[in-house]
Amino acid sequence: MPLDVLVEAVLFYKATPQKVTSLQKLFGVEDGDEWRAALDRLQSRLQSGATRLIITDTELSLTTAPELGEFIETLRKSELKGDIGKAGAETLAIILYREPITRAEIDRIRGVNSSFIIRNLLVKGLISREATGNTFQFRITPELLAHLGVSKKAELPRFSEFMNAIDSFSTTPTETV
Amino acid sequence: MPLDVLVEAVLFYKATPQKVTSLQKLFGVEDGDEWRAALDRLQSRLQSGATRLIITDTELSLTTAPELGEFIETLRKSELKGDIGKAGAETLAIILYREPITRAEIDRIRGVNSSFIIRNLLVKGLISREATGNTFQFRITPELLAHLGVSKKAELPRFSEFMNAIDSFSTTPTETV
Amino acid sequence: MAPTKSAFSIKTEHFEGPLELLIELVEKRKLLINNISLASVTDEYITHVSDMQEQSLPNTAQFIALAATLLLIKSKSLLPVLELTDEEETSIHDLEDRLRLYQIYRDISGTIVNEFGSRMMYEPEYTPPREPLFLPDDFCTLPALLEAMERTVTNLPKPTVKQVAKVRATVSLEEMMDSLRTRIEKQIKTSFFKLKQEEAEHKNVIVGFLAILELFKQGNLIITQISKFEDIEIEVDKAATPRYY
Repeated sequence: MPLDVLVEAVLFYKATPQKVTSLQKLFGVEDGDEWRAALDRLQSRLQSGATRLIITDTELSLTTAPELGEFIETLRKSELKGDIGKAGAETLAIILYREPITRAEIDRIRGVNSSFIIRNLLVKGLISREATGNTFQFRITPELLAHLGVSKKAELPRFSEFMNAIDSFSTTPTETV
Repeated sequence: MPLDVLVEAVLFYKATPQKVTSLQKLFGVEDGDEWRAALDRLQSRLQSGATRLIITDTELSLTTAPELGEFIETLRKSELKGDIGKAGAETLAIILYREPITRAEIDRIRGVNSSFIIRNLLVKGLISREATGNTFQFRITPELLAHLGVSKKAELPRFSEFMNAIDSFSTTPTETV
Repeated sequence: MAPTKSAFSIKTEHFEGPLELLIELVEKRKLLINNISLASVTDEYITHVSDMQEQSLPNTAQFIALAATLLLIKSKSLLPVLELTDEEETSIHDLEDRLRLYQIYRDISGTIVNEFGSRMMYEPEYTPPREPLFLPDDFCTLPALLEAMERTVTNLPKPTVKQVAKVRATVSLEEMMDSLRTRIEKQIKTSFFKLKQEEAEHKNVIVGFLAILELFKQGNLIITQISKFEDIEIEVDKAATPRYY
């Protein structure tokens, strides 16, 4: 069975985002060309159907296509949406373009303590955290991309333009306000 | 959106067999050529992937391909193996002390999204789920209660201390995202 | 440069952080981020912060800290002969950079607000398995669950009472301005070097100095600096007629 079909099978069966590393381990594949080619094949094969593959740095997930969003909404009993607010969107913007990132770095960019906002984003499943040493690093989740209607973050409007603009600041001094 | 894609979307999203008559009603289609053509299209499109359309006289469903049967069985067994982990134990403890409890409340107490952990606890028969209105509530299964030897909630160690800690946290205004 | 009417209209708005307020003021005037634009919004910024101070809003300390840098920028623009230390130059440069970076993230967050939830991609609905299983492990004992509960309760977020105390401990801009005014009036003539010696904390020197600048701007002081590296002499202008350097 081709790798792309096997990956699809796991994602379909589990029906929830899966860690890239555990999938690679399951199939005995390295994080290389073979893996990326399989994801590419899966992504393009799904294109003509109802499902889409969401890819983050660490996770994969199978969801309905963004064009079907309104239709699926009519099938749902409960409302899911809700607003994320200014501070939430700002924090997500930073994590999207700078993941993995610590809270201290987020605080520095925003110039304000972000612990409440981060907790709320974690509760909503829009970001995840991983322990590295004695601090946490934050990443985006497939759920966040699902809310934004894109399969990869590079598909976000003006992604590379914003990325370039941010990169030009990568040597910013570390003094705090 | 073509009819075959819409049918696939419902079957994928609902993840359970759907009545043919209610699908036809949903799409305003008669049980005729158009309907059969859509199912044919869906069936042949899925052929190259991991899922198959199952058609009975009264129901449609989406399943993994029969060739993947053995593979899926190993997946199922491995997910039953591993232990629930620290995060699983925390979630289980919260449910034990606070049942019946919604996922939103569990998430709020833990400060992270618990959906994956809750699924794992459900699969292992440690908790059960019941629908109340638009949401679900979770309880410890009678089997686990018996296993723990708990007959009355108030007899749980430090019951009121933990309840107070969580209650006072619940009334603390937390900023919304 | 007196606060305009529009300065009061933004006062009611809630700003979570100082950069958010600052960028709002700069963008409102359709300005680019540089020392000229920052100097021009300083008054309005300070009006807002003193208003926050009155309401004892959280995070005010952070707003005041940034106000010190802003006032530094403004004083340099009012008093070009003013020599800034390397540290001060750096903090000004940093502020501009951080503000520009923050502005990019603000633009991104605008697109996120637009996209969020508008084209949702849905995971399948979850249906619990039907076959009845019961697979308890080592975590499924009362002692293990008790330990897990302890951990959970310990990790609950603490209420944010401490922040209020932090705000109180910080020097307020007005306090500094007032004490300076009386001191200057008493001494008639003082110098910045003297002020600097009297203030142990560098931050207070900045705030104190800028308070003087503020008085100067309002026309209540005469400031003289003989040459670039000389001391700055300050005296109260009894006639209180505006005099500019």
